[in-house]
Amino acid sequence: MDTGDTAWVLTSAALVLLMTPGLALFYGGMVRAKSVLNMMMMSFGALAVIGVLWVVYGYSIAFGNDVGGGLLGDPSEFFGLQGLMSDKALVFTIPALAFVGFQAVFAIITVALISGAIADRARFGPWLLFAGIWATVVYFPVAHWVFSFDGGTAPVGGWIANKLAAIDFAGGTAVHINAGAAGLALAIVLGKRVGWRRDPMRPHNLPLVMIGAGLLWFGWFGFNAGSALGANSVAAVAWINTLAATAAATLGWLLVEKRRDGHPTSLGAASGVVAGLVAITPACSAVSPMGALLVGFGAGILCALAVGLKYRFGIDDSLDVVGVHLVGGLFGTIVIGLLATSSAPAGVDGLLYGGGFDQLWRQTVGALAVLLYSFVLTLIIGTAISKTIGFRIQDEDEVAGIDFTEHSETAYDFVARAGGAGVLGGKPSATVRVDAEARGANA
Amino acid sequence: MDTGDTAWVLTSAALVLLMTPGLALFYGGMVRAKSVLNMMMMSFGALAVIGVLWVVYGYSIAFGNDVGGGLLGDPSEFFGLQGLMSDKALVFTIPALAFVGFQAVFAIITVALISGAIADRARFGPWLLFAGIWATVVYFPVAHWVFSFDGGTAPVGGWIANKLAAIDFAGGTAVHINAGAAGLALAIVLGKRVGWRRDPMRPHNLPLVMIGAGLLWFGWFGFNAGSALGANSVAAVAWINTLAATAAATLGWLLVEKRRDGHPTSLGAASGVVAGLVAITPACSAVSPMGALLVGFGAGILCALAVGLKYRFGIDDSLDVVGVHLVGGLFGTIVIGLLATSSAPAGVDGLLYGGGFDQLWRQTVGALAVLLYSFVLTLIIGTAISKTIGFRIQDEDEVAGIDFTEHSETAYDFVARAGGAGVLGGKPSATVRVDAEARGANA
Amino acid sequence: MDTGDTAWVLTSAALVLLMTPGLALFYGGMVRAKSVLNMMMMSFGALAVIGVLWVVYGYSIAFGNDVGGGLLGDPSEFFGLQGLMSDKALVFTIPALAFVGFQAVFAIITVALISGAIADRARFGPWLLFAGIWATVVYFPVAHWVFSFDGGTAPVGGWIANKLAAIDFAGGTAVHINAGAAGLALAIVLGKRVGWRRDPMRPHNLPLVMIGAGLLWFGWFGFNAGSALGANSVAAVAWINTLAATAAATLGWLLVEKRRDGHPTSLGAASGVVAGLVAITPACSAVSPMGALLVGFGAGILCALAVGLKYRFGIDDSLDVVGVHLVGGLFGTIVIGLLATSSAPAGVDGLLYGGGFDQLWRQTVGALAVLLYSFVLTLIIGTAISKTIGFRIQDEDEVAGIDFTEHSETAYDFVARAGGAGVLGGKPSATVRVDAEARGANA
Amino acid sequence: MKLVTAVIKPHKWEEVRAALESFGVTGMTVSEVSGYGRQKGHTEVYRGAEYDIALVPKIRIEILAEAGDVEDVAGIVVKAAQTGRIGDGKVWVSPVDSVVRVRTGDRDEAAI
Amino acid sequence: MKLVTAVIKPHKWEEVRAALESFGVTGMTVSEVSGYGRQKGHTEVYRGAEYDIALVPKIRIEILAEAGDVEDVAGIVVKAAQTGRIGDGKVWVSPVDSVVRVRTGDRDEAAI
Amino acid sequence: MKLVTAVIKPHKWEEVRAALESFGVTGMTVSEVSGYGRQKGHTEVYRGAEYDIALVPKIRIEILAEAGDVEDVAGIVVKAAQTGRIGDGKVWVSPVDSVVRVRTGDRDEAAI
Ligand SMILES: Nc1ncnc2c1ncn2[C@@H]1O[C@H](COP(=O)(O)OP(=O)(O)O)[C@@H](O)[C@H]1O
Ligand SMILES: Nc1ncnc2c1ncn2[C@@H]1O[C@H](COP(=O)(O)OP(=O)(O)O)[C@@H](O)[C@H]1O
Ligand SMILES: Nc1ncnc2c1ncn2[C@@H]1O[C@H](COP(=O)(O)OP(=O)(O)O)[C@@H](O)[C@H]1O
Repeated sequence: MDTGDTAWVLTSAALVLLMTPGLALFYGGMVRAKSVLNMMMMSFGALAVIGVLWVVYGYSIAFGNDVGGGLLGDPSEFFGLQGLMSDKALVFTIPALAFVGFQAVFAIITVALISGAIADRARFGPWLLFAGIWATVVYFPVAHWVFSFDGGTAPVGGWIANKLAAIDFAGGTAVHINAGAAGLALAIVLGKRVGWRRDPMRPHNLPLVMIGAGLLWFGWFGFNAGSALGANSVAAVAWINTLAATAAATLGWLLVEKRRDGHPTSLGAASGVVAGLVAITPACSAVSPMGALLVGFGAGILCALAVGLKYRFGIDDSLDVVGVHLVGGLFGTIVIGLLATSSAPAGVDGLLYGGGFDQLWRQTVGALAVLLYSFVLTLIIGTAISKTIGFRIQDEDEVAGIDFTEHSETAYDFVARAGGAGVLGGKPSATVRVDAEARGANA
Repeated sequence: MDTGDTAWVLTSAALVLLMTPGLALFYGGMVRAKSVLNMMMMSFGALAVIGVLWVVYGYSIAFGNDVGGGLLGDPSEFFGLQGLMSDKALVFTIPALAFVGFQAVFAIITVALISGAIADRARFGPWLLFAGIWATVVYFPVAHWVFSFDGGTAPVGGWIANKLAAIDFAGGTAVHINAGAAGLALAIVLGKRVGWRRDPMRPHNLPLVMIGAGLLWFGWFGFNAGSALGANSVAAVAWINTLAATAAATLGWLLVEKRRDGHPTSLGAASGVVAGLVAITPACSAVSPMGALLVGFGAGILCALAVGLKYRFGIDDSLDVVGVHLVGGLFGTIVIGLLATSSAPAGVDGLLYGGGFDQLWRQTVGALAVLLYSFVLTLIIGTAISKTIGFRIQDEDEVAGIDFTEHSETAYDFVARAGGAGVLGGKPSATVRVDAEARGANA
Repeated sequence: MDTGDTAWVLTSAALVLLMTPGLALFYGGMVRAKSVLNMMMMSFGALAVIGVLWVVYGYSIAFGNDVGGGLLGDPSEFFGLQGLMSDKALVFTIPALAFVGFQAVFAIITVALISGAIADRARFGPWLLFAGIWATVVYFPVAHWVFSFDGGTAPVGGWIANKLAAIDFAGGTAVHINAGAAGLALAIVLGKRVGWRRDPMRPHNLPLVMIGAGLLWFGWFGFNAGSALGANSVAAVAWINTLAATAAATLGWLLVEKRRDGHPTSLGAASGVVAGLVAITPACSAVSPMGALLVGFGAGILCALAVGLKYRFGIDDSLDVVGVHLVGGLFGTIVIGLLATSSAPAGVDGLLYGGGFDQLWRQTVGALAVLLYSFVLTLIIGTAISKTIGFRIQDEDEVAGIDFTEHSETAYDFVARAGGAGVLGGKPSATVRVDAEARGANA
Repeated sequence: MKLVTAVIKPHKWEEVRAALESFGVTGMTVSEVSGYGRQKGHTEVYRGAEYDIALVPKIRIEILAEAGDVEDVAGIVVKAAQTGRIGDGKVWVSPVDSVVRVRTGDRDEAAI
Repeated sequence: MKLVTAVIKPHKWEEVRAALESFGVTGMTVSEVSGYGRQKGHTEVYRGAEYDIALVPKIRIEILAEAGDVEDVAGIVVKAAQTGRIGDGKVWVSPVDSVVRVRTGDRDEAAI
Repeated sequence: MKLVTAVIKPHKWEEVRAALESFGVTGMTVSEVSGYGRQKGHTEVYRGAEYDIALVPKIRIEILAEAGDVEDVAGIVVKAAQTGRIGDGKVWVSPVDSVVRVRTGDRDEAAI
């Protein structure tokens, strides 16, 4: 065991954990004030459900020994994380549970990402159910495909990592394409929000979006550089490429806005950061810093253009999970086939570095496999939930605001400021009536 | 010295430092808009006062060589942290000052936690005074009892750690029971807020609560896993148990809400996270990941039920320091006696693992000792301050809002948006009158 | 290579990265609601521009081999960070790119700091241009002077680090005096805001300021303790001194407020934290923890007094970049000449420790050199931009709000709460009109 | 001159505005208010404590109109704002002595 | 028909509402406003710069009532809102030509 | 008694207040409202989608005044609030039957 590597992975795991609350804020600021709490609850809920499942069987499905064709790990092998507390249980140079923790937060954030596609309209219970099923039948297997290397946590790992040998350093396919395709499917299943394209659904709190973007950015250095699973030069390359790509992507996005809309916006800057992060995620070990500038700049431009497509297709992918994560993830995964350089840690040359088409088709196959699998499975799960217990809230509840109807809360009450007792203000004149006895008794 | 261990402890110390601003936000969002600044100032003030005292004599009281019965360290030994800058001064495998820093932020957050019990009504000066006295006569000694192991920073340490051998990995007793009992005492001393149970005192900014919860969660991985004082498998176990417990606790809290109140809430999710964190704090080295799920789930349910008790007892523990920290801390500390497993790093078996009642009574004694000591001492200190310089603001100032009367500020001014010059809005029509000359002169 | 050192520097780099979003929030909360987005965009924009330039040639100018007199590194040596991906490329005990990343975020935050001086009135395009030019001709060279040690990244480094041997552990000169002097110059070039000293320009969101302060504080532990470039006792000393100084500085600032203005404020607490962080930045390896308390306390008092000076001089340094960063940076840099103790890692005795005037004049010369260079160059760059493409927005746009006129956004829309479709509220009655086709086509 | 004041449900604002515009009303002043009446508020729950929220959000519209138009204007608002469910609001007309347009100093009919 | 408008201190709202309800007033429209008058604002300080805050927060209540009830209604509000200290506010009555209930189209007395 | 109501541009508030104060008006009630009229709103863009913002922020001032002062008061507001550009707002006068000062119960002229 190497303490330096362990320190870095434990730190990275904490950084990635922070991304989920960060995402909650990023998403939460983008919706209307009447649905910010629900938006954040979808992320916190994902954390709760996937956190439990990962411990119970998720890790084992993803990283247990392969039980057939590189498609699935053995769910019983590490059931309940048994046997991993020993200081003998290592993954490479770090304690096994450090790796388990690091991978846990990947699973969580992937599920949380999907929620952006269905803002303002999903019942909370069915969302939790969806989260649990989706993680079980989509994320855990796909993580096995992509992240389980032969001889890592088990002798035989997943097909994309080992047989196809597509490069996905930190999850362009398993996380972003996966979540993006699922978001697309779920937006289709749930349908458009009441008043979409008619009512103004502009972000209610852009500083909140910026807080979220800042925390995502910060956490993503754990996501990417932590994926080296050690404190070494690979991690350093991933770190610097992450910075380069996000800087360039922000410029790219703002440039598109300036040309197309007349003004560069703060939402654009935040979105550009995320687009850059998404695209460099699979590629950060495979390109040079100058290559990372290109990857980022390209992703910034591409995603800025892509977010308009939903209007053309009439799909209310509310917070652009497709435009940012699916498009950015595809771009970042496939561009490795072009811009990979053997001087980078991954040691592979892409088309433009004389490596021919070999890596390019591997990347493309890997990307499309995950896209299709996730899209189809999500359609099925989502439809099943819709048709049985129902997935969407009532239209009138949507108009009234999902925060109140699903969670019996409202996000803000700024009025109590100077007056007496929070008397007024959108949500005013509350007469508190606390029946603790009664309630205590029946609880 | 081990650089990996040092890296992890330095990182953890920074993570725990962040918890205090995180707590400020968590608490700040829960009060009314007219007292959010004061709420945050109690945390920032604790940071300032305890930060100074810790350097001057706090560390020495907690970690100096015992001066009698395991109750107190020698205040002169490390007065002003003398002699600890040398690269020869180590605590286990890390520089002594890294350990000093890590423990400093524990002291700070513990004091800050108490402030939740006395929201909206404490004079700021007396609060700072209380913070200083309380840390000196309660926290520093109790930290000695619990965290000072024989042969660690000094030959002889505290009684709970060494003689009683209760397990408290990261501070269930020293931090949470301690702060919870103090909060209870202080809420009694200060009395209820004007209009309590009559006026609506609902959270004014739930997204702020969620930001705070997110940062607390993140920082708590340093709190728990950092308590291993090294980057090793113990830290990894603590890390994964922290994740498992919080996920399960969130589910537990939301379940209670769903059954009892009809809806799972975002405040409930945030509270569940914190309840889980509190309960797993002492236990994270002693239980298995499956055990951690139980600890968390139990804490989530228990604390969700406990927060209603204050209405029954008529004690205005405003932000549920008792319901969450005292109850959660007790549960987490005592449950070790049941769920500890010798396969976990602490190496002890609890009742349910065939270890008998031995550990259970040790845990119980440790927990009650800290509870009683903290409660009684806090009653005395609080009453003394109340009777002498006074602890509470005037009722009319409470109605007008403590932010303005204690800090001459108001938290928000959203109006200047589109108009001219911040003309209006709750706090409007300000004619700035800056007498810098005059003020400069007399300063 | 040492994995522990690498883990700590990678972590620290991420922490410092977070400081720029943190600063965006800290600054953003302090302006009026109609310019918060622009304020944040100046930080995000700095991140984008400097992130790209650093990769392309900035690092090389700062850390390439000296090309004359200790003034400038060779821009071609590490152009595009060539040759640094290899696991053989080390800086001391860490991968070269870890060092590159750590220094990158220093460059970024320094530029972002300047923006506080010109709140509410700078055109966004010219700001980005200024950022790029200023970094190129001011920051990159000054970083070379101060941070490039002979035999570190190159045989010959900068004049302040090597010839003058002034102590600046983490950037009191290169970052704070540099940014502070630039802020002063730019505030003069751009002139006062419309209505300055007449209209109330009070902070629109103090909780946002506190979030920012919290994140800055957290990140600053990476800034200071990370500057040890390893996980060792030097880092631990820097860590603890950073805590000590900020605690004392907060008390100092609040004391001044209490005496002068009658009340300690939350903005004062946040400002005190930052003042302490600024002052201890250069000194944290040179003073003892008790010395750090003095440095912090002095900085808190001094900066609290200094922020009033702008009214006396009639310079609209809007967010007190001078009062906090220039004054705090000067104090912290020069006080080393008094309070340095050879028992601290820097191993130098200041005047009060019997070291005579030697270090004092070195500190003073270093500080003044950076101050003058930055002030003059910034005046020139700023004036050039002003006279050519123009730097300031129209007065009427300033009154209408720069967020809308420069970015076509508004920060908040709290109204959609309970009603139908975000109908009203400062920014109301939006009829969304999404011409995606048209726009898609011409894009 | 008359002043027509309408208190309506927030989500009806867009329809009311559009209806008034087709009729030729080009100016009005709008504010957010809270209503108290037959339509009951609702209950929120925070950490197990229930809060009755008695007031419901409403939009208040003020329209200065010539006396002759007043019946029409009020009628249009009523029609556009109606959902038939409790809480639809009120429209009332009150007398105005005089009106001035600030920009020009034009008075009464010429001012609106 | 008459309109009673009251501008009161915010923390008196609950008492006023309760008093009106016992009298039988079941509807009203409420808004947040700022008052300027004898009651002076206050001073806030940010980084040593003082800001005079001239306006004080008030609650504005509008009650449509039958002409015969108006004196009673105004009296009830005055009584419930009174603290005896400067800044208690004003209550005024103004004429209303007609009232319509949006939901039903009921007019005047039937509308309130 | 009369009520003067003015809807003006927000950044004119300070001037209007000062002008009224010199005339001797010491009390008024102020609120934030949104205006709809000749002055057009603007367009915002979020992720490439345009939003037309139709309403513009305004300040609404209510001044209770003796009938004899009303013309002067209205005139003062008009003068102080005028910029000459579209959107300057309206000032209107309406009748008031009675006014009470809550603190004292003083009525009408004595109440303001
Ligand atoms: N007497 C009144 N005076 C002023 N406003 C009233 C009065 N009665 C009702 N309102 C307003 O009209 C709104 C709708 O009234 P409500 O009684 O709930 O339903 P409805 O008008 O459909 O019977 C209320 O929310 C309130 O704003
Ligand atoms: N002439 C007026 N016109 C309209 N509102 C007024 C007038 N004078 C006072 N007010 C309102 O009444 C409130 C209380 O008035 P103030 O003069 O402060 O105290 P008091 O009424 O007790 O003498 C003010 O804040 C303002 O909202
Ligand atoms: N008929 C009306 N009734 C009530 N308020 C009106 C009316 N017409 C205009 N207003 C108010 O006056 C403001 C200015 O009117 P507008 O038509 O934009 O400019 P102007 O008065 O300069 O011609 C509007 O924003 C609105 O608040």
